[in-house]
Amino acid sequence: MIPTSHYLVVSLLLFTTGVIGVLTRRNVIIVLMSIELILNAVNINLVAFSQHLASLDGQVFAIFVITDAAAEAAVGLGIIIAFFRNRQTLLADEMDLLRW
Amino acid sequence: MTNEILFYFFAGLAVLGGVLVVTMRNAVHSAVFLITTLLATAGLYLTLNAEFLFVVQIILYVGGIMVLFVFVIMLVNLDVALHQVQFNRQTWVAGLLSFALLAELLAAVALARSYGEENWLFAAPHVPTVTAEGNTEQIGRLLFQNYVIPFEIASILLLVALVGAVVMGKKRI
Amino acid sequence: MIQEAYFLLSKYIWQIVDGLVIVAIFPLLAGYVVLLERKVMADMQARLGPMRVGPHGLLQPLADAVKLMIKEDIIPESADRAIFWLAPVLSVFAGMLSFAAIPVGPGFLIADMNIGLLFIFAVSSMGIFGIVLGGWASNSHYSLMGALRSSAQLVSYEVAVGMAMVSGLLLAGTLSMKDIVEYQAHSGFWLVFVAPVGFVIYLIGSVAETNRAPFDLPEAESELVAGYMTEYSGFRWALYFLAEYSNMVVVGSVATTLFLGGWLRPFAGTHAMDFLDFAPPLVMLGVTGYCVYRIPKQTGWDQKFIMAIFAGICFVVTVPLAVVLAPGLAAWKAGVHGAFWFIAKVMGYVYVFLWARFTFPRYRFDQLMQVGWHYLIPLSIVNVMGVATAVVLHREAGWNPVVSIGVTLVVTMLAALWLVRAGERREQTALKSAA
Amino acid sequence: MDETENTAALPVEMPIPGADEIVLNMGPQHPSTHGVLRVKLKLDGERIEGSECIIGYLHRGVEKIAEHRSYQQFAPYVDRMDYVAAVSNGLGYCEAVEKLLGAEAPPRAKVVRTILTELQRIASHLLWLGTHALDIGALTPVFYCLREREEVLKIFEKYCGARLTTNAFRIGGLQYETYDGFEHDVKRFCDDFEKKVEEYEQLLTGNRIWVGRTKGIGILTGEQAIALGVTGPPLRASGVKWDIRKAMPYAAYEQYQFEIPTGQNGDTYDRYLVRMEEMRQSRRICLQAIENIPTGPIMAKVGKVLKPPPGEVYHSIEAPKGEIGYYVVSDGTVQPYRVRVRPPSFINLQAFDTMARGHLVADVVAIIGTLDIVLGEVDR
Repeated sequence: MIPTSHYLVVSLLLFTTGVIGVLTRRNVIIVLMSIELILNAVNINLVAFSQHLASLDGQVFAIFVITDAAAEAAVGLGIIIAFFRNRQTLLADEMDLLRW
Repeated sequence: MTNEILFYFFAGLAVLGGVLVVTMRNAVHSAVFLITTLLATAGLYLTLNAEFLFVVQIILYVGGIMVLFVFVIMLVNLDVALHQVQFNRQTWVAGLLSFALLAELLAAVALARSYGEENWLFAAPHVPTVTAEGNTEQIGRLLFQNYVIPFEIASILLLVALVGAVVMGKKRI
Repeated sequence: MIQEAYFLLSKYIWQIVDGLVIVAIFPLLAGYVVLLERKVMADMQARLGPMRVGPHGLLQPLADAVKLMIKEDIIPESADRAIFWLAPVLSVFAGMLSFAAIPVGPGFLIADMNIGLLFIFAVSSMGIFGIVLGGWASNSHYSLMGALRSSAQLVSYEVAVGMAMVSGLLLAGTLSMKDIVEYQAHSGFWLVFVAPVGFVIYLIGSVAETNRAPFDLPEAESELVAGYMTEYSGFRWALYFLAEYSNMVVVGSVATTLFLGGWLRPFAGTHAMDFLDFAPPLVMLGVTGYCVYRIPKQTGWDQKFIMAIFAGICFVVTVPLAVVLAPGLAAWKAGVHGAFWFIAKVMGYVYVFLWARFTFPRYRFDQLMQVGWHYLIPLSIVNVMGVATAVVLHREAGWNPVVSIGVTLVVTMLAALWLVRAGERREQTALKSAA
Repeated sequence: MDETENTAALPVEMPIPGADEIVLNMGPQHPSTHGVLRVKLKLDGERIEGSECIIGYLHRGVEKIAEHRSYQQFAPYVDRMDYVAAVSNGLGYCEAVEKLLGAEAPPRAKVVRTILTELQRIASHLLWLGTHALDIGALTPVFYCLREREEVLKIFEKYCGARLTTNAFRIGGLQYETYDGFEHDVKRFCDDFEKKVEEYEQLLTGNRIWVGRTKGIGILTGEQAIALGVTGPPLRASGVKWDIRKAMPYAAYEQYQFEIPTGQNGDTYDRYLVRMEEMRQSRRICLQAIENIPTGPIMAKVGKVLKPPPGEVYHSIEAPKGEIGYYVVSDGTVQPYRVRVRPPSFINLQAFDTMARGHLVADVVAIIGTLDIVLGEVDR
């Protein structure tokens, strides 16, 4: 069996990659995708611990996280579409007005 | 043996895909690599005996969320975007901080070895208790019994997101 | 290490063989489904269809395959090469992977997964990417529009199809494809008789899922040229075609397993109907006989020879179907006859697809979405609730199963009626406001 | 979601969600514009806000050619305008020149002309039905329609040797006597045809998808139709009972009983029904005509060289697609001074914008189909 720590390391790497993406990319869609990466990393952790502790609560939580990711993607992409329609840009650092 | 091979394969694929998501210039390519990562993660769930989550990951993440992503990327497809600078000005700082975070967290995992009573994190995990019910049935039971209120709240969240997305997508409100 | 590899190999040898068989047979099967389609279409349209390559066009699929393979491989100048390459492969991959979980007969399946049905559902939802990415990578507006239409369509109809599956699953109480069939064998009823509304929704939804007429908007030739396939040619195009026909076979297999009793013979539990066991060898013998009868009518020795080969193939299939009828071979009989009945049912299901294609005009995109969102999805939700109620009434309240199912069925049908009425009213007001 | 609304377009310009209006080109190389028609659509999302039909890709200068040909020499050219209804075109031209000459075809010629023209109407409508259904996505009717059309074309072929551009009539009557068994062939066709129309109607008339695709699409009110000069089935489907065969009878039409089918709503579905009924009426006319073909000469005495007196004449007949009119000016020489054709397709096409406004892009296919245009005639 693979020790749980291995899963933690994979999850960490994914998490950090996601964080880097969120912090450095200018394209909002890629930023959103990086957030999905982060959520995914969290899910790996949850499931790994679920197995580690022989309890399924972790997996149930992972399902909630996926639900949340779906909701976030829907609203986030809706905002992106609305924003793009008004400004014709996708760059995060050009989103500098609080209203339009 | 098979499990190890599968784990390292999927883990490597997931991390590689993740790195490429962040570094690709074209958003569609990023999305393709994100799909790779998500599928690899689904594979990791399989090695963790979480079959239901494996399927949920593919149906919801890959078949649902990522389709939405690709859809939106294609709707707002801009050739201009490809020639713009892809990384913002705080890249170096952000990268450094992120690596610091990574180092810190890795250290935390590594240190756990010395704090644990019997290095529990590094030992092979508990063998999951084999029950007559499959993984799917157990999760279903948990979701609809212990976690029924969070479940309902999640459904309301989805409803709100649905309404929100429709409102955002509307041309004229 | 080597020992372990050997152990693994010996453990999974049958799966590997099954997998190879599927990979080998599968394109051929899809090719012959195409031939079937062309023949059925020709028959319905007062034509003959392919007649030139082999007797009655029997070698047409091979000729088509060769022709497509030696065609020039064109990649548009401005296409995204990597994704242009990846997309059709992804499509075929999704189609083929689904076969891993399909039980053709008892013991005749690659993997008996305890999440088999969900696995197929998940894999087929991945097939969307083949279409979407292909349309995007072509860098053509028609392709992109076709791809967007198709992704919207597939995502919408997946909900209804999933719900229809749930209505079957509620009754069977398992996700394993094998157990679903065994439940039907055990209960004595195919689920189509218990959850007919679910079956109808699945039928309609699966036509839309496979992008077949009258829901073939993504490739509507009079509007979008060829949709996402516009820029594809040669072998890549053939891969898309393969994927489309394999998806037809997959949804047919799922419907057969879930609603039509999988490998079970009609009236499997009734001993009075055991004479139906003679049907498979007799049918195949009949086909053999017909082939033999047609041999002298072919022109040219080569055509006669090919016809004879086909007669021989049919006969080779007939022999095991007949031999297993011998007493003492019951276990073999279940497998061999199971495969026959399964394939027969799948082909029947596919025939309905073809029939619909040549009969109906095409929906407009908004009408298609309307059918999905205004009729199928609400009805499928009502149906799931109805079936769930029936299950509870039967298992918890101890009602007679026929009564509980009948009552909920009536309620579901009333809801369907109401939906249709509401839809008609909506249409009429729309017509009035247009006029 | 609203994104989906943007998707089913046929853009040449990519629909940018922000941009409210896009201009979209359909054709001239598009599978469902029935030839080389180019339609420029102004779209709001998927809704058509305006349109422009750009024609001329098939212009061959037919009218100009007439000025350099003798009257008889020009007759084959009119067949090449509406090439799916060549007989009707020829009839209109021959009668126009006859009018100019002051001659009249003998009764036998008139009846044969009537029969052939009505058969041509059936053939033209069949081709329309098949392609229209194909555009809307019904794959099968086209084969049935072509099967029956084939029978008509066989009769043409037996009669004059050509199937499509028949040049069946001559100025002053007919070139050929009918062949042996002509009546029998027509009768057999008409007898079979009754059942075949039923067959088409079974496939389409009650079909929910067909009704959904055609009902309420491309509405043209009677006033609009008259104002736009629309003729033929589109006019009658809008409820205007106008048919030149009744209003200004030509050939032998006044001898026969037939109805003028009309519609109420003026939508694509009504036009479909009107054309279906017209095929039945044509069959009825053929059956009546075949009963009693007068004997006698088939050619009036018009002479070998036609030199009509100076003057002008306008003559129009009811072609399958609408009123086809010929305005012929003679200066007393052997060649016409000017021939102006009033092609029904060209004028019916003007209604496209009115009909398409407010509909979706996918309906353009249905609307072009329902107009039953032939680009050879539009561009001439």
